[in-house]
Amino acid sequence: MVTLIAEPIDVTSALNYLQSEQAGAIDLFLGVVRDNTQERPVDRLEYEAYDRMAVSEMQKIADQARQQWPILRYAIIHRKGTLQIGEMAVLIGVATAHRADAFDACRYIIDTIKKTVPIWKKEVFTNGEEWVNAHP
Amino acid sequence: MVTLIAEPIDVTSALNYLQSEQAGAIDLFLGVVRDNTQERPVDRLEYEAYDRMAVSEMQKIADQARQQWPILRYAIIHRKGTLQIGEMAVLIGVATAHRADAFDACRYIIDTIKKTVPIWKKEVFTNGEEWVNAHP
Amino acid sequence: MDSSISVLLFGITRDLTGQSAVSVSLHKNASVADLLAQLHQQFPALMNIRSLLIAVNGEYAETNQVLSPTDEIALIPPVSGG
Amino acid sequence: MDSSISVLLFGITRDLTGQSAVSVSLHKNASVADLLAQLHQQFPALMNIRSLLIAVNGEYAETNQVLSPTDEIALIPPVSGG
Repeated sequence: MVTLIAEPIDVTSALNYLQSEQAGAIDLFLGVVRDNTQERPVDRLEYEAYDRMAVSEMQKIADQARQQWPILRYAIIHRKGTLQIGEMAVLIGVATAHRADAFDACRYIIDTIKKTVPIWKKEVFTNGEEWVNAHP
Repeated sequence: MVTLIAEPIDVTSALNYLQSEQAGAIDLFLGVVRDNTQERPVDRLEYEAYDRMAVSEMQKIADQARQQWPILRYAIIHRKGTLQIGEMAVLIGVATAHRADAFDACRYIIDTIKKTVPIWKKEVFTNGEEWVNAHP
Repeated sequence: MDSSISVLLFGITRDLTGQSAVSVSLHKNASVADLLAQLHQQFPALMNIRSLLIAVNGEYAETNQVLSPTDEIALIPPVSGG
Repeated sequence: MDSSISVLLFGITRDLTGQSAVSVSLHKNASVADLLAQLHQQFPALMNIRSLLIAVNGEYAETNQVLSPTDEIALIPPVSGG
């Protein structure tokens, strides 16, 4: 399951979706908005996406992960729009029979999302704003 | 937070506990009762613990993890008693500023729990029962 | 014969140009590299961005890919999701 | 002078002996190794278990640790939590 949503991420629904009778391990990674980046206080984050491509790139990553690990269920949920401190920006959930696969696949998915999925994050500070990672 | 409980694990409470304004990443590992072990159908699992020592060994592991990674919050919750298929036996949650630490610490904690904490699991099959890992 | 091609902009490139899509004039059989060169000429501020990729119809494109006026084309600055 | 020491049992060792604690007679200044030898003699079925450790007052003990009658002693078969 891959989604890009404007509403808050519902962890309980995601967890219910991930459970199956064969699953012995579920690894759930949550990316949360922190209150500072290199010591500079962050007020909020604004996420923008090239929607159709963001979804298709996340699906590609999920498909690559399924080729590498015996994944029973997965959930990839990314927020867009304005997020306050403490809100979840992304949830990656992977259910497998054994735990090493769940950890490895979950980590692969979030690491790869950060490299290839066309989603952009602007940090809004109390004294300015900046698109993350845009400048050399 | 380290607990050994007879009641079902409440993921939402654990997640609320893990959140903090400095946390950018939360890794949550859930160990779930599967319906089979080496193809043999499992009806239920019975977890038994040497309570005082199980809690102190889990606390030691948490302390070791905190020495190795910059952990903001952690939750280690282990069930005891009878568990049905699909029920959570263990929840490990680690909140950190950056994701690599959350993954590494979470994995260290669950891997070490499985080696040192005096908790025993009996698999009850439709045709017999067996203490996991007891025989050569 | 030149043709005009529309390019979707996101994130910092949208902020720099003040537009969510720009029109670029390209010769027939222009490639992704030609488009990038033209964009840099039209918007010199793009030079300050760490990397720029082009997506064609929702897929990352190689620099030698030839563009068609019916393609959906997007300029992709460094991503920062997650 | 022998003294009697109580040993807590869990998991497979509790099932094998049918008891959640057993009493073992040990000489004064007996060690963890002595206790294990005595337990094996008293309950030969323990030989079939992959490994057995002793915890003293809630901590894993080395085989040369000397036991006291006031210690809380537990026999720890291979753990399988998580």
